[in-house]
Order: sequence, then C-alpha cells, then structure tokens
Amino acid sequence: MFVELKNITVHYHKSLAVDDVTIEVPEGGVVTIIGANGAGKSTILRALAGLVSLTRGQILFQGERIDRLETADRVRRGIVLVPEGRQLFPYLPVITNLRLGATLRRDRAGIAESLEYVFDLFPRLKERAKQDAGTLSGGEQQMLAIARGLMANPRLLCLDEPSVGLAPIIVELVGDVIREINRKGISVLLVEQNAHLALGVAQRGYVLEVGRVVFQGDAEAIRCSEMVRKAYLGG
Amino acid sequence: MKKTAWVSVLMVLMILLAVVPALAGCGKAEETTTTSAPTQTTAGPTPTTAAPSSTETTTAQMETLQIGVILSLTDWFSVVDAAEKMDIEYVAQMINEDGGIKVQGKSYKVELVIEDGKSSLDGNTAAANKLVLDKKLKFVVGPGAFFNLATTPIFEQNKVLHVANYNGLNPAEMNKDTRYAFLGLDPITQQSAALKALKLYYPNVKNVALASEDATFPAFEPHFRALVERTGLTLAGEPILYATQAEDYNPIAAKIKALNPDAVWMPIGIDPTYFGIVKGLRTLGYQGPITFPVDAPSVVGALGDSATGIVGILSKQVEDPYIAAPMKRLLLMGDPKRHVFGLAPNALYLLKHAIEAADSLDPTVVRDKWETLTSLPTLYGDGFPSGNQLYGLPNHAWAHPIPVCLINDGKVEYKPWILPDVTP
Amino acid sequence: MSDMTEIDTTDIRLVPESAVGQEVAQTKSRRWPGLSVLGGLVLVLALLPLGISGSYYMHVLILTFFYVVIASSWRVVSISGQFNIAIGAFMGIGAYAAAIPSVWLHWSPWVTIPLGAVAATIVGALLAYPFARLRTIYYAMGTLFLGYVVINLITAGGKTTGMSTGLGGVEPLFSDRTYYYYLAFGLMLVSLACMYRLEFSRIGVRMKAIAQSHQVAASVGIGERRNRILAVAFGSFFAGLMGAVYCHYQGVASPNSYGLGATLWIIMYVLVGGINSFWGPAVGVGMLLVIPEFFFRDLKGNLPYVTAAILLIIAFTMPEGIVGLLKAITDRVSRRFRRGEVSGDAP
Amino acid sequence: MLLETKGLTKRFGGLVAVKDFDIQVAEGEIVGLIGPNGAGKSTVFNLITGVFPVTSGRVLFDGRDITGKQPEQVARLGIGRTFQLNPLFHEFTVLENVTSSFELHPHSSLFDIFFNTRKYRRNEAFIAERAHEILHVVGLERVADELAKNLPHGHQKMLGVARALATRPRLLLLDEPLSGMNPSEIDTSLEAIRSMRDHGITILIVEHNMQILRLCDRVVVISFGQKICEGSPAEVRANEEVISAYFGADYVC
Amino acid sequence: MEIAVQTVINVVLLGVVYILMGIGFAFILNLLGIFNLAHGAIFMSAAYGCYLLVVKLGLPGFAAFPVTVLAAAAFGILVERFLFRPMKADFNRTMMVCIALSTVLVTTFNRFLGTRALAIPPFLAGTTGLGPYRVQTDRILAFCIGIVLLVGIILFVDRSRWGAQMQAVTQNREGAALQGIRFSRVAMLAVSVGFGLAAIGGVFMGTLYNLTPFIGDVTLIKVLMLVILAGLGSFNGIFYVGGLLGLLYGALPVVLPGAVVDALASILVLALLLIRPRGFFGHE
Repeated sequence: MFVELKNITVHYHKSLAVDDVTIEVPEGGVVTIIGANGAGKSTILRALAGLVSLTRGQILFQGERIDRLETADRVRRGIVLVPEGRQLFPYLPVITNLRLGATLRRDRAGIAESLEYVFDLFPRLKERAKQDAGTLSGGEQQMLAIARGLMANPRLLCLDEPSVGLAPIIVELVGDVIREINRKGISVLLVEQNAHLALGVAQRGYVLEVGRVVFQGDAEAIRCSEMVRKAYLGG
Repeated sequence: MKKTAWVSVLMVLMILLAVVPALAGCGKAEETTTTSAPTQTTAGPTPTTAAPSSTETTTAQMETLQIGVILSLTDWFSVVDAAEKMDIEYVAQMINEDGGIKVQGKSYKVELVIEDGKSSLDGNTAAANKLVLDKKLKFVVGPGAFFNLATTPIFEQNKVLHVANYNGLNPAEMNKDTRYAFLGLDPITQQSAALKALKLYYPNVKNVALASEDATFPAFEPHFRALVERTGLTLAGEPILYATQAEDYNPIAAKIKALNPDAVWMPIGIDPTYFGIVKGLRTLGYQGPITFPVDAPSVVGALGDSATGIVGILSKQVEDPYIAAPMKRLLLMGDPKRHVFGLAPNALYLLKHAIEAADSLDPTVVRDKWETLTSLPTLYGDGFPSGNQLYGLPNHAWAHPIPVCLINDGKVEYKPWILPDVTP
Repeated sequence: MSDMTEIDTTDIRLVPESAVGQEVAQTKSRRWPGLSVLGGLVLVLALLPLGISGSYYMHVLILTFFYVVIASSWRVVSISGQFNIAIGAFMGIGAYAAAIPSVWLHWSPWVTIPLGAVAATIVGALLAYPFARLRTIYYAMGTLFLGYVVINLITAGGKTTGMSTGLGGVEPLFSDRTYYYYLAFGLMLVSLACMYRLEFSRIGVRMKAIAQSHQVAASVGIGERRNRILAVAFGSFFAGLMGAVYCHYQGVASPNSYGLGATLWIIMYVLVGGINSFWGPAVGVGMLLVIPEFFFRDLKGNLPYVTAAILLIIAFTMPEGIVGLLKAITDRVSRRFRRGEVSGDAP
Repeated sequence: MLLETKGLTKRFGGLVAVKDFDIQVAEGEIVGLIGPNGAGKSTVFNLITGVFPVTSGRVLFDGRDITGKQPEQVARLGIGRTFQLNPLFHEFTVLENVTSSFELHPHSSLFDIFFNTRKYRRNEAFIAERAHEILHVVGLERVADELAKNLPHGHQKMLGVARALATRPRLLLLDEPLSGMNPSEIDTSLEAIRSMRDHGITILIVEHNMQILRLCDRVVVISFGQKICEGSPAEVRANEEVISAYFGADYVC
Repeated sequence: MEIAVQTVINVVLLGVVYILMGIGFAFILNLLGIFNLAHGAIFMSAAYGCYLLVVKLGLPGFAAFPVTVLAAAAFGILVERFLFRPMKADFNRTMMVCIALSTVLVTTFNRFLGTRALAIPPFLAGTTGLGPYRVQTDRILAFCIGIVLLVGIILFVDRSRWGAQMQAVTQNREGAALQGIRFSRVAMLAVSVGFGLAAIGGVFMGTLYNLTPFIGDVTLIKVLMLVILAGLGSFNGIFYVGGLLGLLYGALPVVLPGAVVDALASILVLALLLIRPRGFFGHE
C-alpha cells in the first residue's frame, strides 16, 4: 500500500480525538474521509502531516515508518497537506507564496515547470501573481492553497475541507481540480463535510464518527448506505 | 483541598528559613560583648582580637577596629565606586602600616567592612542597616553622592559617626540635627577651585556656560551662581540641564555651543556624560576651554584628539609634581596609572585623624572633639572646615586643596594645586 | 450593584441536601493541618523580634514582609489575566503621595500612609480603564510604558519629587525598628488575608474566568472591564500602601525603587515561586530575597550570579515555579493513592 | 416576539458577513438556523449577544432594543449562549465551570462576597446544590471534579450547555451543539434540548447537521450572510432548489 | 542654523541605530514570540567586546567590527539552542531566562571592566567638513554603514530565500511548517541575525558615545517602544517609528531640559499606544 495509517490514536490535550483508526490510500487513488464537525477528520490529516503526534499506531509511506519524522521530512517524501483555513502567508505576494511551497526543492527547472503547471491550472493566480495573498477572494485563496501544495511536487496531496466558505460554483471547480490533479498521478486524501463533493470525486471513502471509523467502502456504497444517508445527508 | 499537603511542606520550609537564621542571629548577639541597645552610648567598637591567620607579626598584637564602608559595587554608580573600593583598602593598609589608629596609648588595626550599596537608595539602606545592626559598627565611611539620603537617618538613630565621601546638598543628608554626619569633601569648594583655575589659566574668559546633570542641580544652583559671581564671571544663558541616562549627548553639546560661551563649566555628572558632551562640543568645532572633574588618563583615553582645552580638577597622578605626599603614597601602593577618585579614601583618612585627635573610640566623644577642630590632615594636604553656615553644623564639612591639570592635544600638564574658597 | 434576585426555592432538588453538607464538612477537616502550620509560622514570626531585636535580620524580614505583599498584589492583578508591568509604578505613586505631603507639608505619617494607598488605588483604577481595552502582550507592553511614564514624571518633577536622586527627609513612623517589624508583619497578614479572601471567593473566580476566556465570561454575565479594573485597583491599593509605609520606614522615596528593573524583579519573585498558586509570591521572595541575604551575603558584587542561576534553574526545571513543582508532586502522590482506592472498589 | 432582528448587517473590512438579516423567535419556540460552514451563522449569534458591534440594523429582545449592549449586559437580560469552539473555562473543573456561571441568579454584591456575609454563604450553598443538579441533568455529574480541558469533546459540548443553563436564560443560543457527537449522544442531546424547552426556555440553534430538523419548530436557512428561506422543517426540506444549491444534490435524493 | 543641521544629523544617526536594534529585536519577537529582554545586554556586551578586541588585543577597528558582529551572531545561535528553545516560547519562562542572561552579562562586564567609562577608539579619527559644518568622521562612517546595512536587510528580507522563509514563519507558523520550512533553523537564523544587528548597534554606540555596562538598559526601553509602536509582526513600521524615535530623542533634548525629555517622549509613546494598541503598522 502507498500510504497506510495503522491503528492510529491521537489525543488533543488530554482528550481523545482519534481512536484506533486505520486508513489506506492506494497509489494514484482519491480517498475521502467524511464526517461531522469535530469527528476527528482534520486531526487525522494533521497527524499524517506531522503537526500532531500519535499516541499509538503507525504511519507507513511505501512501507517505511514516517510517524516520527519532522513535517519537513514528510514534505520531502511528497506528503503535502493543504490545511483547513488555507494557512496562506497573507502579507506576501502570490508568487512568493507559491515559491515557498517549493521550499525543499532545489531543482530550478523543476520549480519553473511546476509554476507553469499551476498557472495553467489556475490562470487567475497568474493574473494576481504580484498581489498579496491576503487580498484575494475566498475562492482564489483556496486555489492558491492548492497550488502552493502542488509546488512541493507532492505524491500524496491531502486536502482539508477545500470547499469551506466557497460559493457552489467554485465548489464544483474544486471538484474538477481534484480530478485533474489525480489524473496527473498524484494521490489525493480528501477530508470533507460536503459529502456530495467528496463522494463525487473519490473512489473510496471512510466515514468518521467521534474519532472512529464507522463505515468504509467504495464511494458508491457509502452514497447509498442507509446509515450514512441518515446521519450525514439529511435523509 | 488537595492543597493542604503542599501547604504544610511549604510552611515547614518557611519556618526553617525563618528560624535557622534567627537562631544564628541570636547566637551572634551573644558572642559580642556589647549589648544591642542603641541608647547605650558608651558601647565602643567591638574589640575582638585580630585574626590568627594574620601573617604580619607586627600587627598581630594590635586590636582591631572595624570601620564600615558603603560603596555601590554593582549597577550604574559602580562606574565611580568600584575604583573607590580598591583605594580605600589601600588607605586602610597605609594606616595599618603606620601603626594603626592610636587611641589612649593603644593601637587599633583598621579592618574595613565593605558593603554594597547597589547604586540605589534601597541598597544603601540595606547596607547601612547591615553595618549598624549586624556588625554593630560605630564608625562608617561613605556612601557618596545623594545615597546619604537613605543612610543618614539610620546612622543618626543609632548614633554612628559617619563620614560621607561627598553629598548632594539635600537637607536630609546633613542638617543641624544630623550631628553624627560628617562630610569628607564639601562639593561646592571643589567647584570653586574649578572656576578659580579657569580664571587663572584662561584670563580672557568672561562668561561660562553651565551644564549639569539635572537631578542634584536644584540644590546646588544658588551656590553655583554665587561662585560664578565671586570669581568675577558671568553665566552665559541659563544652565543647561540633561538627564544622566541618555545615549546621545550631542544635542546637549549643540545647545551649549549655541550659547556661544567663552568657557564651559560642568560641575555635576559622571564620566560618561562628561566625555559625551566634550566629544560633542569638540566635533561641533567649539574651541573654548572646558572644565569638569576629571581623571586625566581616562579623559585622554576616552576622548583622544578631542581632549584639548580642558581644565581638569581632581586628577591624581604620580607624575604630578605638585601632588600631596599622602596621595602620592596611595597611588604608589597599586598600579600608579589607575583611576583614583580619592573621595572615600580621603573620608577614611580624615576619620582616622579625627579619632586620634579625640583619643577615644566613642563616636559621641569623637564628634564633640571633631566639632572643635579647625584643621585635619587629608590625602590632599591640610584640610579645613567649610560650609559651617550652610549645613548649620560646626566643622562637619571639610575641604582641601584641589589638584589642577590642563589637557591640550591629548597632553596633560600639571599645575599647582588650588586652595578653594570656603563656603560660608 | 443592588441585590434584587431572591433565591428560587421552587426548583426541584435532585441532589439530597445531606450530600452537599458532607462535602463541606470533609473540606473543613482536611484544611486543619495546613491551618495549624500556618498558625505556627505566624506565631514564630510574631515572637521572632524577642530573639533578633536590633539585628540586621529584622530589616531583612521587614523588607520581606513588604515584598511578599507587593509580589502577591501583582499576582492578584495577574489572576485576572493582566500581566501588569507597572506594579512598581503604583508602589511609587503610593510612596510619593505619602512622601510629598510628609516632607513639604509635614503631615503626620498616619495621614500620609492612607493617603498614599488611596492615591495609588484611585490612579490605578483610573488608568486601568483605558488599559482594559488591551489584552495579553499589548497589555503587558502598555503597562510597561505606563510604569516608565510614571517614573519619568517623578524624575522630571523638579524639587517637589527630588528627581532621580529621590526625596529625603520623610518623617519616620516610629523610632524603634521593632514597631516597624510588627507593623509590616501585621499589614502582611491583613493584606494576605484580604487577597486570600478575594482569590478564593466569587470575585477571584470571576477574575480567573476572565483570564481564561473573556468571551465565555461575558456570556454568563461576568463583565470583563469592571472586573479587570477591580483587580488593578485592589492590587494597586496594596502596592501603594506598602510603598507608602516603606518610604516612611526608609525615610526616602526614590524612583529607582519603582522603575522597570524593580518591577521586573517583583515579577521574578512571583514566577520563581509559582504564578499559579497563592503562596507562590511568598516563596519566591524567600528564594530570591531572603536566601541570598542569609546564605550568600559574602558574595557582594557576585550576588547577581546567584540570582541569575536561581532564575535559570527554575526556568529549566520548574515551569510552574517552586510551588507548582511541589503541587505536581503532591498531586501525583495523592492521585496514585486515589487510584489505588478506586481500583480496589472496582468489580 | 422574544427575539427579533431587523436588517442586521455586519461588515468586516470589505467583506459583508451578514446582510439584512431578519429573524423572529417567539417565546417557547425552538428555531433552527442552518447553513453551510462560513455562511455567517455564528456571526449572527455574535451580533445578537454583542460580541461584535453591529454595522447596521437592530436587535430587539422582549421588545427592548439591545443593539450595542456589551455581552455581559446581554447575558444579564436573559440571553444565554454556547460556543462552537473553546466553549469553556479550561482550567476550572467541571463543577467550577458551572458554579462560576452562576453570576446572575442568585447575585451577591461585592460587599457580601468579600466579607463572606450570611447572604453570600447562603447563595453559594444554593449555587453548589443547583450546580450539581444541572450537572445531573446534562449527565456530567460523574466527572464533576475533572478539569474541563481533559473532557472528551462531547462532554465539553454538554458542559457548555450546562454553563449556559446556569445563567437561567429566557433565550438560549446554541452554536452547533451536535458537532462531534455520535448518534447516541445526538439523541440524548436532542432530548435534553427538548426538555429545556419544556422548562420554558426559548431556543435558537445554529447547526449544519440536518438531524436538528427533527427538533425545530421553525427553520431559517442562511447562506453567504443572507436568509434564503424560512419555514417549518418540512417546508424547508421540500424546497429542493435551495437545498441542492447550497448543500449538494445528495441531500435531496 | 548650525544647531538645526547638527540636530538633523543626530536625528538621522540615532534613527538608524534604533532601526537596526529594532529590526533585530523584531526578528526574534516575530519568529520566536520572545521578548528578548537581554537585547540591551547583548548590545552592551558587543560594544565591550569590540573595545577589548581593539584596545586589549590591538586589532584594527575594521577587523574588530566584523569579528564582534560574527561573535554575537554565533552567541545568538547558542542562546537560541540552549536557552530559548527549551523554554518552548512560554512567556514567563523566557522572561526569566532573558533576565538571567542579561544579569549575567551586565554583572560580568561591570565586575571586570566597569570601573570607568570607556570608549572604543574611533575608526576614522577627526572631523569632516560638510559644507560650512563639521561632523565627526566616524558619524558619517557609521551613517553610511548603517544605511548600507538597512538596504541589505531590506533586500535580505524581501528577496532572499531565507528572508521569505522568515516572513512566512512570522505570518503563519503552521502554514510554514507545512511547506517544509524547519522552524528551528529559521529561529536560529533569526536570533543570530538579531544578535548580530544588536552588536552592530552596540559598536556604533560604543564608538560614537560612551561605554558603561548599563547603556543597554536605556536602549532596551527605546527598542521596546519602537517595536510595540510599530506593531508586532510589522517590518516596515520599524523604519517609520525608528525615525520618529530618532526625532524625539535627537531633537527634544535641544529644546527641553533633562528628564523632561524622557517624560514627554514616553507620554507621547504611551498615548500613541493607547490610541492604537496594536501599533501603527502591525497586521490586523
């Protein structure tokens, strides 16, 4: 398996946030984690990125244990998190934000190529390259966040709630972008509470409830599961 | 409610902290032969036998007289007082080499008990309390400057005779009720010498600009104005005041220069401020003479080429041909090139002679005798009382000849010492 | 603040009254050992002058009493979430409000001391009003400059304040130091009692609530501004009182004692002792003021190295201060004890 | 109407977070305010309770204009609230969280508190008792002595409610009370909320969990700071267009 | 007229020194969240260090200057690693550590060199004509070096890789970590640059003015004023506010006596702070 979170348990302060969760992401796949607010979805991504430490369990990347590594070393291996709330550098121009995404890369040519790629993907960013990131609209900021993540040349891109606060039209666009990224061979781990968006792009999904996986399977199976519909789709 | 356990532990610790030293204090109190009642004026110094480890066999037989010293060894005033500590120790050594303090046929070896005044009134209070209450001393030298504000009440209350190095003219430091307060150097006389020297070596000077540190200046102001008048000069403009704690003295220098005076007179301050202003004045192209209390080598070292046209007072150097014998001897006891303020040492020197003149170790007796004396030897030559009217005390403040030097182009030229005017 | 609400007794009681009563009784009995130790300490300190009368230790202890109160009053302000770097200035306001009338108008110390305390309280409360807008680091820095301004004003005050040299000739209260000892000791006991009462009553709860979340506090009706002002006024009252008494004891008021340096050391006393516990300031003063005076007196100029070393040791090994560490230890012990109990009960 | 807002508008810099928002809550109702994340639901709460100053518009509580009042004054008038994030005094125990929230009923004056008068002691005893009762009601009695920060998420949420109840509100604003709860917890919570209403507390709930529809008498849907529809749960659920546009098509299927 | 010209020169020079110190302080504050109360002590120690190198070891001034600055920067790395990092940015603990560090440095220099006021010998002795006015050559030199450094810092922060990383960490620490920026390295860099800039300020002050173990205290207050007034996290603001403080402390003493200067300047600063609690140029 490409990336594997094995029986991970995470505590925030002293309270249990993620309890014995196992998640697998195949190479080149799109996997989603859905669940209500506070179910522990973001915590899983933060643990994967190395922002919080595990209480128990392992994280494997191509069979290698990475749960003790610094965030930077995980980024170097290609695990990149586009965090919730975007976490941009608001007082730096768009272009610098993008270049900072490539902090660990040394190949000038490769960086230039990536830059071209993200500008192709998001032409709006090219127009606003000199503008401070904080002055962008919500949708543009989300694009910038994704673009910045792509600048690191990721192998697994983790997206945390990319649809939050976006107009429906833009949400559609985010879905398209995720598919496009995936087409390039980048695996995607998507955390969403917009189940529609998530299940629309993912091949496989996990449903999280209070820190535990309560359901997993193909996107289609989840969509039609009675229990999930009741709890999360307002059925 | 879980708190109780640690509260108990804490309390036990605190009790230990309080009780152990208290017991130690009691023990000490029993050791000393004198009682602690401060009213008992007959209580002399603690005549304990000299330390057995003393290597000097000649002094081993002498009894010891402990004299307290308060100097600020830490914080900002240590720029002045750290040097004083070394010199006062040399003076004590000098006195001991001469056979100590002789009272009623007995010789007492001087042993200094130096306390740190921490450059603050709080620190000086603590130091004075330590000397008076803990060491039960009856004679104290110091502190210098305005720190006497804190110490004088303690000494008065405990009838401890104290000789301040110099003071800030605050009535709380010395007034008609502070009968145990003596002053090693009346600071006004020092400045009278500065003006006299200025007039002597720069006869063309008609007016002087007065620049001073602001805090102590108000007390000195009338006296300084009188001095200027008495010397036959006038003040150029109003006095220029500055704060001690500033980085850049160039604005002050610019202000002084704008008055366009014949000479600049800086009576109160500490070295860094003097140097800063002189440096500023000289870079601004001011050519006139400047007078302030200096240590010649320090000035040359710190100012380099700017050290020119300076009329210095109080510089004590071995190569000064006019130097008084005791001062020369003091200089030769250590590195003769060192920076000597010579104020605390002088106070100790005065005290020694006053005690010998009174032939008693009772501070009250010494005081009574001292009030009748009109001449005492100082490190600078013969001393004389000054400011009897000002302080309302007979012969409590003393003055002495003041060393003078001229510094031009980084070269020091020593001049005959000047006898200052007596302050009324 | 009128009290209009009657207790509504019609509410259904789900918890039997006896259970509540039991809890209270238990608390009381557990407090006894602590109280007796405290009483013992008070007794020892009250009798000490018999042994050390006229000794230097008396001065140190008087100073200790002063600083225990001042450091505690800083902590009282801090429990409302205000890191006030102007406590020295309030002390200074108290001191000068007492010293100036005493020196220039020859008022009796019995008038000037309350005057100093009241002046510090009023100035503190008035200044707290605009500062209640500031929070966290902005508050700390704002008060830092406030202290700086007060000291600068004193320093620029001309002859009235004696400028940076200080104002000498403040009339003494007593001629005998023993009286000062008892005065300082008594004031410390009263002040600490007041502060204890404040902290462990509903007022203290309000202040702590604000410190944790002013928004949540507001949502249950705890006003942020008024409680913060109250905390500052309360703290500056004791700081001002002690400043006033201290300047009469010393005979001088000097800006040096109230400046940034002095304030930072007061804060250090609290941090070393433990900012989160009532007895922290007292322990901190003991650690940084009393211990060096008693055990390292001969170091003189090297003394700062000792205090620096103490600070470093505390910072590295005891993030919560000395009392914090003791508390953690006793907590762990008692928890282990309790856990044993519980597991014994478990089926 | 117990609570009424008229033309409520809030701007943060150039961003309009809430625009011309009107809502009415009648005494004894449970009203749901639903919408996607970032729609401005919590901002509405903060405007009602005075945390943010209102840019324009008015807030009326029980016929009184409370626009521009400080949060603690609003609380005094009888509006309790919970918070979505950081809803607690973390360093207090669960019990202290509740007792410290008894600020308004019964109220002790500074004098009473400081001098520990009979009245203060009586009040405190009453508070201790009531606090236990409230904890019993929300099911936190067993963890009364735990520090609030050590509680699991769901318990923290319930503690937030307990704290709000201690102010004895006439109107209770609940900010996402169900987030982070598992289905069984949700059931108990819904039950608890319903019983609060039965005790005479009017409730306004912000939620994006659709299960809240089971509870509400009326629902207001908000998106991008604007009200897009209002009505009974059934009506709102039936409004296909709105739901699909803002919640995704799957909500309808 | 002449006094005006001199005042302008004083204001500019003082402003440059304040800005250098302020930027150094702000680097440490913005990145590590540490109010480095030992900044003044570092400033003073560097001045003494340079004095020792020149006077005791006989190094030429131009060699001693960079050596001092590099030594201070190296010291910064040590301090970050062994004093600041273990404190985990806890405000109270870092405060204790900073005060301890400051106490040790001040006491040490006071014990061993504090017995008299010293001055670092001038780099270029004498004065230079500036039109009809004369200015100390060292002041001109210091001014030029200062300006070059300021430009260098602006370029470093705006253009260099490290500068961008530092800004990124300042603006969003977690976001920066997610880009693979190692906080510990950037923090180390910030502290060492901060100490280096303090050292530059110290050497300037030691050459132009005088040297006592306590010069740091006065400067620290000014730097705190500067950083707070500029606003936490602000970089550009430091330049404006540095200029303002230079103006206050360079020009006010010309028109006002003694302690009144400090009183007035500090009241002004406090008033500004109360009007704009978050500073004038800070973000948000």
